[in-house]
Amino acid sequence: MNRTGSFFASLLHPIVAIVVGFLAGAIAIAASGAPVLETYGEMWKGAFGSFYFFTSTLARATPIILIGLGICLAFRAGFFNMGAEGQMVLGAIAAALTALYLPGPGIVKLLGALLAGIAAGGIWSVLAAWMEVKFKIDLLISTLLMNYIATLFAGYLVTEPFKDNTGSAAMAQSMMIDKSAWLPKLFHGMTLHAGFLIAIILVIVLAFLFRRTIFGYEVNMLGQNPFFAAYGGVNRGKVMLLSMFASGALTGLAGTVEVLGAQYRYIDGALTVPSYAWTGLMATLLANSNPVGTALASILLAALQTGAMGMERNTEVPLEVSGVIQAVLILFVSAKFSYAFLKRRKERKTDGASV
Amino acid sequence: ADNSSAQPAGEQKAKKKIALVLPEKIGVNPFFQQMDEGVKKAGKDFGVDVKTIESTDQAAIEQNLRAVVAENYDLIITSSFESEDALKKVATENPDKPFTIIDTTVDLPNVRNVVFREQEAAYLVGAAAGLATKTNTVGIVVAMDIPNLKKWSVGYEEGVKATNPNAKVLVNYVGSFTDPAKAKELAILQHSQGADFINGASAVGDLGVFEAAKEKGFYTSGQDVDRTAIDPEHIVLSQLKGTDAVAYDTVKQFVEGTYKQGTYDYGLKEDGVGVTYVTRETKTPLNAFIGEDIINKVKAIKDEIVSGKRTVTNPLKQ
Amino acid sequence: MEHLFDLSLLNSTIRMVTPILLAALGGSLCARVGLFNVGLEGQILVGAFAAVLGNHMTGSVTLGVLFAIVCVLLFSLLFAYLTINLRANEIVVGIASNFLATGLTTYLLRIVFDVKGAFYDKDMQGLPQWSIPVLKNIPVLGDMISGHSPLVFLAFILVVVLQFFYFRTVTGFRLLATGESLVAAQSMGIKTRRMQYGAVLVCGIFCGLAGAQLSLGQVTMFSEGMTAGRGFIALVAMMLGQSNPLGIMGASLLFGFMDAFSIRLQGLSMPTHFTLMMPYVMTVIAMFFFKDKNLLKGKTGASGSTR
Amino acid sequence: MTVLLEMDRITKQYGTFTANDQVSFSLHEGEIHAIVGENGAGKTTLMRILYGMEQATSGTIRIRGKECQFQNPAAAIQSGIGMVHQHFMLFPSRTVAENIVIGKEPKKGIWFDRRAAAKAVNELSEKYRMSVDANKKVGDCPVGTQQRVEILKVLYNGADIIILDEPTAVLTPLEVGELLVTLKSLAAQGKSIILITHKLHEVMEVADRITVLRSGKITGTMNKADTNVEEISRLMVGRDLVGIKRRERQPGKPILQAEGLFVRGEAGKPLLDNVSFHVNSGEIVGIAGVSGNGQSELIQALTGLLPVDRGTVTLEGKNMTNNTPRSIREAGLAHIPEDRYLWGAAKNSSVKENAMMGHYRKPAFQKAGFLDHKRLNQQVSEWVKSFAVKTESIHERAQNLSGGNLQKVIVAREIGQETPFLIAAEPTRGVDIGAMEFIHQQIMQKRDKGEAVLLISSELTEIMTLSDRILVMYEGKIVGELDTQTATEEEISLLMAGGGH
Ligand SMILES: Nc1ncnc2c1ncn2[C@@H]1O[C@H](COP(=O)(O)OP(=O)(O)OP(=O)(O)O)[C@@H](O)[C@H]1O
Ligand SMILES: Nc1ncnc2c1ncn2[C@@H]1O[C@H](COP(=O)(O)OP(=O)(O)OP(=O)(O)O)[C@@H](O)[C@H]1O
Ligand SMILES: [Mg+2]
Ligand SMILES: [Mg+2]
Repeated sequence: MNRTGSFFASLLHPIVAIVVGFLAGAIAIAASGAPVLETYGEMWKGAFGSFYFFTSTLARATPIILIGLGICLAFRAGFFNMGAEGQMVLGAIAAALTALYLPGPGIVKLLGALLAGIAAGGIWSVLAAWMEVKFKIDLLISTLLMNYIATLFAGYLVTEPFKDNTGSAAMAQSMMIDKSAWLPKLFHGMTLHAGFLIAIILVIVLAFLFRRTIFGYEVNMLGQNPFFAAYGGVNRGKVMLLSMFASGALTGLAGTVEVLGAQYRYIDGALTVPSYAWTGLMATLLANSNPVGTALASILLAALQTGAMGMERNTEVPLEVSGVIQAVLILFVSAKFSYAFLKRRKERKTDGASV
Repeated sequence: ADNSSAQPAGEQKAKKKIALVLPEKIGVNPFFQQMDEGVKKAGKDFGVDVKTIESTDQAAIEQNLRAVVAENYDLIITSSFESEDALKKVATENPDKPFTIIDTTVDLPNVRNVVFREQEAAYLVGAAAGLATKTNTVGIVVAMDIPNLKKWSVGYEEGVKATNPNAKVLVNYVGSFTDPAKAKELAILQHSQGADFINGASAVGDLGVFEAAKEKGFYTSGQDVDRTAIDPEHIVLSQLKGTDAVAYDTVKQFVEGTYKQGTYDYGLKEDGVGVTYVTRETKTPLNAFIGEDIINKVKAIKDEIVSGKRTVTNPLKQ
Repeated sequence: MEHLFDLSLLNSTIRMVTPILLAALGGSLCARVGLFNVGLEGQILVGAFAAVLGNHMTGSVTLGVLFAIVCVLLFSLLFAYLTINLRANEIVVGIASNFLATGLTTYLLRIVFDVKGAFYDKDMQGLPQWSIPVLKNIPVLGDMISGHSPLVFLAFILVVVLQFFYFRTVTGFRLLATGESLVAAQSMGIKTRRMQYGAVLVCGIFCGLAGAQLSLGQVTMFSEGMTAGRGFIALVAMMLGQSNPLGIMGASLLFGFMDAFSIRLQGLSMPTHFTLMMPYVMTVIAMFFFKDKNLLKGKTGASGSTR
Repeated sequence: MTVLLEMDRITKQYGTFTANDQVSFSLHEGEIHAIVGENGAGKTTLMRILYGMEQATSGTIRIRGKECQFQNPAAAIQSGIGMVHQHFMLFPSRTVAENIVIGKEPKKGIWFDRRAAAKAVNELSEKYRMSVDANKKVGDCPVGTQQRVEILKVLYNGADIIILDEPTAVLTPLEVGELLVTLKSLAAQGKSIILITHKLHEVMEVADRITVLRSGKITGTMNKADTNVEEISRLMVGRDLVGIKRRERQPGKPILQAEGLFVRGEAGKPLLDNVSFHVNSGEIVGIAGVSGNGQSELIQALTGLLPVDRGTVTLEGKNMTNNTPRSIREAGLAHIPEDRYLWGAAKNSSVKENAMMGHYRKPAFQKAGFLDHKRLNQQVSEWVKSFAVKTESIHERAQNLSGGNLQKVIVAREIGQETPFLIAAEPTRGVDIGAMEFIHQQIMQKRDKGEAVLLISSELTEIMTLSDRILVMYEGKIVGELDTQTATEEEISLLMAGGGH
């Protein structure tokens, strides 16, 4: 097959998958007794139907993009970082507390909080990397476990020492950050905040980093074959720790911008309940660790969520069904559908798989 | 204070639309379920369109609130502390739109607040437990160690100590709202440590506590609605919270034009919270473990609270 | 506190650990053929739901358990087809199937039982509680292992069965070989796809059992999200135990005991958050002592080629 | 002679690239049929098709006159075909016996009868006189033994047709000798053997017939008796080989000095034991030795990949002991690694990404940490051209390159470092004779420019052709130093076998 052919083939894959996914979703909708097209229409409206909904989708995508980028960086370097949740939460709590207790004008608080969030996520992540490099402790397990530790620790902080006693005091949450330290909203009356711009800038930075810089090249090679990288003079330990720090820093930043741009305080569970970390992980994997692809996949996944909310608001389809439809769509997007169709006994099999 | 509710012209043209925006999925939470039922029932009784919207997570609350404002619902009811921040923003930006928030206060002119003093009812359950225990040990299984649930656990402990200063109160946390298996094990453990009455305050975990009671033969109590019917032999009390009535009334007043802003505080006195047998009758016969005597004593305590002679600490205002 | 451990705590630990152990054993099968199954959580949840549903429909606990197995088998077939045939990324499929399980069970809870949140029927019979005649009279051990559901015993038997399967049988040998090098196994004519399917499906059976133990053994009800993260703990136990059945049992028990220990500590002055943290912290510490010897192996996988 | 196997007009296309073009090939019963050809000529591809690992675009395969189509290796094995791959297909954590019997295990009911497996393997190894330790882990066996395991595996499966893809590339001369004897005896016992190799003297020693492939096409099939090395190489390369010219040696000051290097081993025995030597500018020092006697560790110690416990490494007068690989490289070292897939390449990355390793930090290719892709592309394309690397583009995945072509990329990269010191470990492993000559010329040129080369090779001939001085390693020690002018192969072999003392 020639190059243009394989280009179309690679395009066909997600398209076929999405079509099949929507068909499966249609069955779920029909089973719940709702009109399929109308329901999908509401879903579309909920995600992109108006400027407000469109920006809401982007707002929801913001932490997912940042987490996706963080995980993508770790993957590229050959680390299976499953600790995005813990890193995000620690970033969020660090940012919230810094913004609350750092003296000085708003801008100082804001910058301090951003730095604190980045540092907290990065350090937590680098701790896992360090344990792997130094003690050969599998990063996959340690990061998974460290998620629980981080969320419980953050939960403790806002239940005991830094609890918000100003309002009803019924929630495990920090006090509200002073308005001067908020990340500005991009449009009046909409939830989209400057964190989205940060995320988009970082998408570009990362794409550029991987393509054009020494560091990006070293990260890639380290991930592809650490022995080769070491042989070629890549400072393995340093690039490892640096990339894991950056990975955690990005996920920490995800939590940070949620705090500074959306919630204005740390609320226990507000970042874990929406499964941002898992969604970000999926986005990265769907995009094969490509930064721009990760951003697009994040927006797609966020749109599925906001779309489902719209579907629930405006149709009789219950929330449970929209959950099912979401999951089904993701499953089929993930499947290499067209790939299987096209391949069919043909010779396009790649080396490893055909053997 | 409010006049947007009295619009006789509008009544003719179109049915009123009322939205209930819940901060979470209804899921295992009877509290949200009651609210949903209360609003739906009122919708039917008074001929208004009601729509319940469950939010999947914190970030969704604000979006849902904004969406229902945009879709021009006449009254928007929401609930709980999780919605506080979002409601503050949305209500400030839409000063002409009436809102109600149940279970917490948002200090804005267009928001009606409804709050409950659950600790008072918990105190009564504790008082009964303190009186009834034969082993001088009672327990409570709490879903999570979060401030809000202190209303249940602290009130309960206070009640126990009030009637039985020597009694030991065991407190364990499940760490989740949705883990009946662990809640059950915790109850079994408390029982093995001598507790003969264990209060369930672990959301759906309570069902696990009930099972443990049935298996091991101790006594227990449930939350929010009357649970005694499930297993009268072991579930001997229930702590009640009239969310459904509050939700129902809110809709009713809105339709009838008597709706007012302000803060409505429901405790024992207002009959917004209560305990079976003490403040409300139930079809289930009273278990001998509690007995008439104790109920009478607890009723007396209730009267003291109502009259203000006895105060129950609000653990959130310490 | 008088005694931080007592018999009832140990007894409860064994019960609590069972779903985790079963799922971890199932997960090890997948890991052994090179598929990292993060969908255990969802599979247990489907199992838990199906067990209650089957029991409710037929009035028989046994049929309930069988129904759970069948349903999770079907559910894991989806995982198998997507990852093996369509070569979708197994982690994405795992996560999405967790979401799907949550959605499906809550949806069906509404459709079938017309309830939200939880289904509880006080007349429903759970799994019986067995005590083994001779063993139950042994002083300490007897108390620990008495009064458990048959699935608890089965789980521990399966540890041994799986240990023999992996290291003594021909099929087990081929399965491990498939996981060690898919290419080499294929080149020797091993039907690797069949191996992978087998592993995923048997993992489904194990998760079905885990779910049934959760919803019919530990309690007798189903509630939304009642797995409460057990699938992920199973994943950790599986990795810590290096996919060895005995190791997995050790890891699960370690976790269980730490969990039990933390419950005891709740009575003391330590904040709850820290006691809840304990099992995880201890597991991290345990990793310093039980290292995965094969850790670097995966990373050398970069080398080698057929050319 | 009966024709056992026929491959008829086999064509294989990868996209627009034709790897095999109307290739027809036949194999007689009991013959050893050698296939030779340049790197990337399509030898491996043809064999992968025969073994069911790939499907031909067109063409047919017949065995004993019956048309066959192999969808997978299992089907090929069924039909009596066995293949020993260029890179071994073994399970390192499993025993020799387990590796051999997999797919056809002796069993008792459902149980794997490991004792019977060991017995069967021992019998087999006796029958074909290939000694292996059935219960040893394959990962712990030397390469030669792993090779034998691969062959025994094929024999165990009862193959009549045995394909060996460059089986000698990784063997020591001694092992090569043993293997060739084995092959002959297998043929004598009625097995038919297809042997792919780049070493024409091996071909001349064992083959009955020889097929030459060039750019995916057959350029000739002949009987050994009717041909000679020159003719074959001309058919392969399309030109005559010129041989290497050796100029008078101009040794200068020492570039690399190793002093008393010592590396502790796991079980008491040191991996490197007091190794001292030096390499002067303008000379090539060869290290001979049976693999596994410390050569790999020596390379790693010199390049900073393995810390030494004692001793010093000095490069151009600077002490580089236990420095990072990067600082050592920057101080003037280039390194062709012995295992191209482990150390030398990232197989899923592009040719370009592989070729730029070690270069990307040079001011020519980057500014302030930003890569200059234009320059890099230019440079890599140039190497691809000058080393005649067969690849569709420099963005092709390294994995898709034939083994020899990837080796050329690595050699080009390292020669291109233009450092005063080069470690060349098995620099021509798996490359064709034309390329080998070219690489030898490059190494020689380096020496003639007054740079220093340390050559490690298991090919004695390679050591003898290139080196000025020869060091012999045995059990982590240097057991002898010889001058190439005066040394004989026998002398070296004796030292290599530990017979020096
Ligand atoms: N999957 C693939 N996609 C594209 N090209 C391929 C693929 N596999 C092999 N090729 C090309 O096919 C050609 C033949 O490769 P093959 O491995 O058969 O060569 P070879 O004769 O065995 O060489 P060597 O002597 O170096 O091992 C090479 O040029 C290689 O780049
Ligand atoms: N020649 C150069 N001119 C300008 N900037 C450079 C140059 N080389 C590198 N840099 C920039 O400086 C950064 C640090 O360079 P350096 O060579 O010290 O690498 P490093 O990653 O710090 O490695 P190490 O700490 O091991 O020396 C690089 O990542 C790059 O951005
Ligand atoms: Mg530097
Ligand atoms: Mg080849």
